[in-house]
Amino acid sequence: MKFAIALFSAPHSPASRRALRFAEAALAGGHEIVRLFFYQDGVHSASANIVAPQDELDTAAEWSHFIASAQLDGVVCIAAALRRGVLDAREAERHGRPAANLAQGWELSGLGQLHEAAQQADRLICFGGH
Amino acid sequence: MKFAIALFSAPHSPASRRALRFAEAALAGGHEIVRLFFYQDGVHSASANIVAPQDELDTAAEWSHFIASAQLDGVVCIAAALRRGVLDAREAERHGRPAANLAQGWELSGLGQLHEAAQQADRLICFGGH
Amino acid sequence: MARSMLIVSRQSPWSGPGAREALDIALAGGAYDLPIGLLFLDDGVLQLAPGQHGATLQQKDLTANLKALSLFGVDKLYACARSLADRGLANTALAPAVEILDAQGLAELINRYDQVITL
Amino acid sequence: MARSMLIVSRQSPWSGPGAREALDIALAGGAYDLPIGLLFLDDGVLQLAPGQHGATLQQKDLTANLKALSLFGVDKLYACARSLADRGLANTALAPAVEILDAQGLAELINRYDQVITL
Amino acid sequence: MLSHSPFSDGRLASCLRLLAAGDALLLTGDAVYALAADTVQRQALELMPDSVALFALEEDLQARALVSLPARLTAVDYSGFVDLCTRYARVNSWL
Amino acid sequence: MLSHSPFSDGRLASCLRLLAAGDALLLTGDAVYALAADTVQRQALELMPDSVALFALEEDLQARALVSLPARLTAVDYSGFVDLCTRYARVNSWL
Repeated sequence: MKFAIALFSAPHSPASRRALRFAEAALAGGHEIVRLFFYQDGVHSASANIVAPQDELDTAAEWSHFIASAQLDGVVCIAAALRRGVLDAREAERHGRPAANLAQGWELSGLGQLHEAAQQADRLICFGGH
Repeated sequence: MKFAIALFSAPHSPASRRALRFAEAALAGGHEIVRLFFYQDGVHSASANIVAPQDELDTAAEWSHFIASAQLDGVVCIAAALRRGVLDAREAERHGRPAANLAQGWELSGLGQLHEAAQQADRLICFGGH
Repeated sequence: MARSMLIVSRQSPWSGPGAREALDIALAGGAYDLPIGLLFLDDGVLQLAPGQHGATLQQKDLTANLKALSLFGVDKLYACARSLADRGLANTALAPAVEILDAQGLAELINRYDQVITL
Repeated sequence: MARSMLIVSRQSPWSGPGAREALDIALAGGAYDLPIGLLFLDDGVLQLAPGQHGATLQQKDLTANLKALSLFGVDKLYACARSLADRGLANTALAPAVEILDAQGLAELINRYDQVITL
Repeated sequence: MLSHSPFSDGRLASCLRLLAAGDALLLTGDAVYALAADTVQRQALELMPDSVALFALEEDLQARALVSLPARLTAVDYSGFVDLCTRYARVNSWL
Repeated sequence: MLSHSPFSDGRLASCLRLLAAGDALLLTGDAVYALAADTVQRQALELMPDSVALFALEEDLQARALVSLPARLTAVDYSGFVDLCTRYARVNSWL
């Protein structure tokens, strides 16, 4: 089955880890993930600047490794990311900000990508809140 | 009267703007602000990477201008900031992260600074939630 | 045939960007001519109260975004009767106009859509 | 004389870093020998339930932080009776031990402290 | 000081239980929705003892076009908000 | 799918009203606290019609040491969570 997975929570939220474990289990079960889409505070889960405490799971780093190793399509909503300070090199330059902090493997794009994924997928699964 | 002001919410939250307007009104009323302390998601209100939509208030930029022009002591909790991806140059280098994104005027430090401010102030005023 | 999506908006208009970001999903879907429904539930119904003005909060109100819905072809708008009553809006003229549904109507509505996003 | 601070912890132990960050304020105050009180209210009382283990969630549980409170001299611990009852914890042995207060006791408690942080 | 919607959240109820005589309640942000007519929350506010003063941030009332406000309510601007903080011995913000 | 504490928040009540026959409710995160014995929330779950299936994420039950669970409850791991999503026509997550 084809899944689209949307995440709306920051990496320190249990919902971010839950989405990641779900995505791993979906692949392990032989399913396909057509796209990961991060929206609202979910954009922080694609930040390369997160430094998790040593005794806590580094969910943002795990996300970045996961999409690279599984070669997944990872899209972060550009409007939500700008508002929350997660920028790729192009946006950082365009807006004169000091530093690009979008993690490897992610791409900033628009909400159309969420709808495109929802059209291609059999199920859209959203994770958010706590 | 001496105020210590603590903020626990991101800049897109109404609570961040409310804290800022309160701080401005406190100074306008002849009061003193011994310290601003940003904790939890409040650390995002000290991010230099926030790009507010053109038709919305840029609360993070206003905070940065405010503390510079009023020459206030602005402290961001270092543990909360690391966990949420707000880094100064030193922490970015120490943890091998791409980019320092702490806005001008702010300093990363520990929770002792919150207690010190609370000891010096007549009132500790906290802003958070929505 | 395109898959339909119901967006359930549960956020108040003044609690941060949540309500606007939910509307943006609906508007983006409309721009792609997708079959979109929009349900205002819980604090989301507060977006429909008349006479709000964000200028005092230095915030753009949602009026323009709500008006844009019909321009983008998003005209299936619903609100929860119970949510309106709990907030003292049972007898208030709402803008834009929406179809008001009871619990059974809401359950049926959700089951008519292929996908649901609640935020 | 040092000003006293009451920290009111309203977050569940598993909803993110909120509960831990509230405890950290208390521990930091204890480290400076300040007069600190800690009140567990609403979902915060869930931190006191016995037998929790975070390993399944790949999260450190709060047991160590709660035990550290007394080492740091934070020994004024309180919990709201109503919050415990609402969560089915009225007859549960809590760890660490806390003084359980009714509504009037809570109002009096708050008024005994110079400053309050609720989070 | 409260700032969350009283309809979606238990903060208002939890806070009301802790108020004592001589305290004041300041509603800001979505918490001012508790003043909306024909709601359970408005009733709860009206039933607070007279010894508890009730304030709301004016800009939040205006943005939400809340009218028919309770007689016991005093609206304040930011200057009034600061004054309130000086008049009461401590400020407990319900984050 | 629910993930918020049922004590501090109206999501559980709001979600329960929308469930229809043939639906399933999956509790994750703090939402599993609704299964705690001697609570109003547990009662509400027990009173759901039999036509609504009840699931919870096992890791969340274990972390919170929740015991004396309702007979109608089925605990699932992530593999079971994925299967549930394939078995039901749509998944509505209550963020």
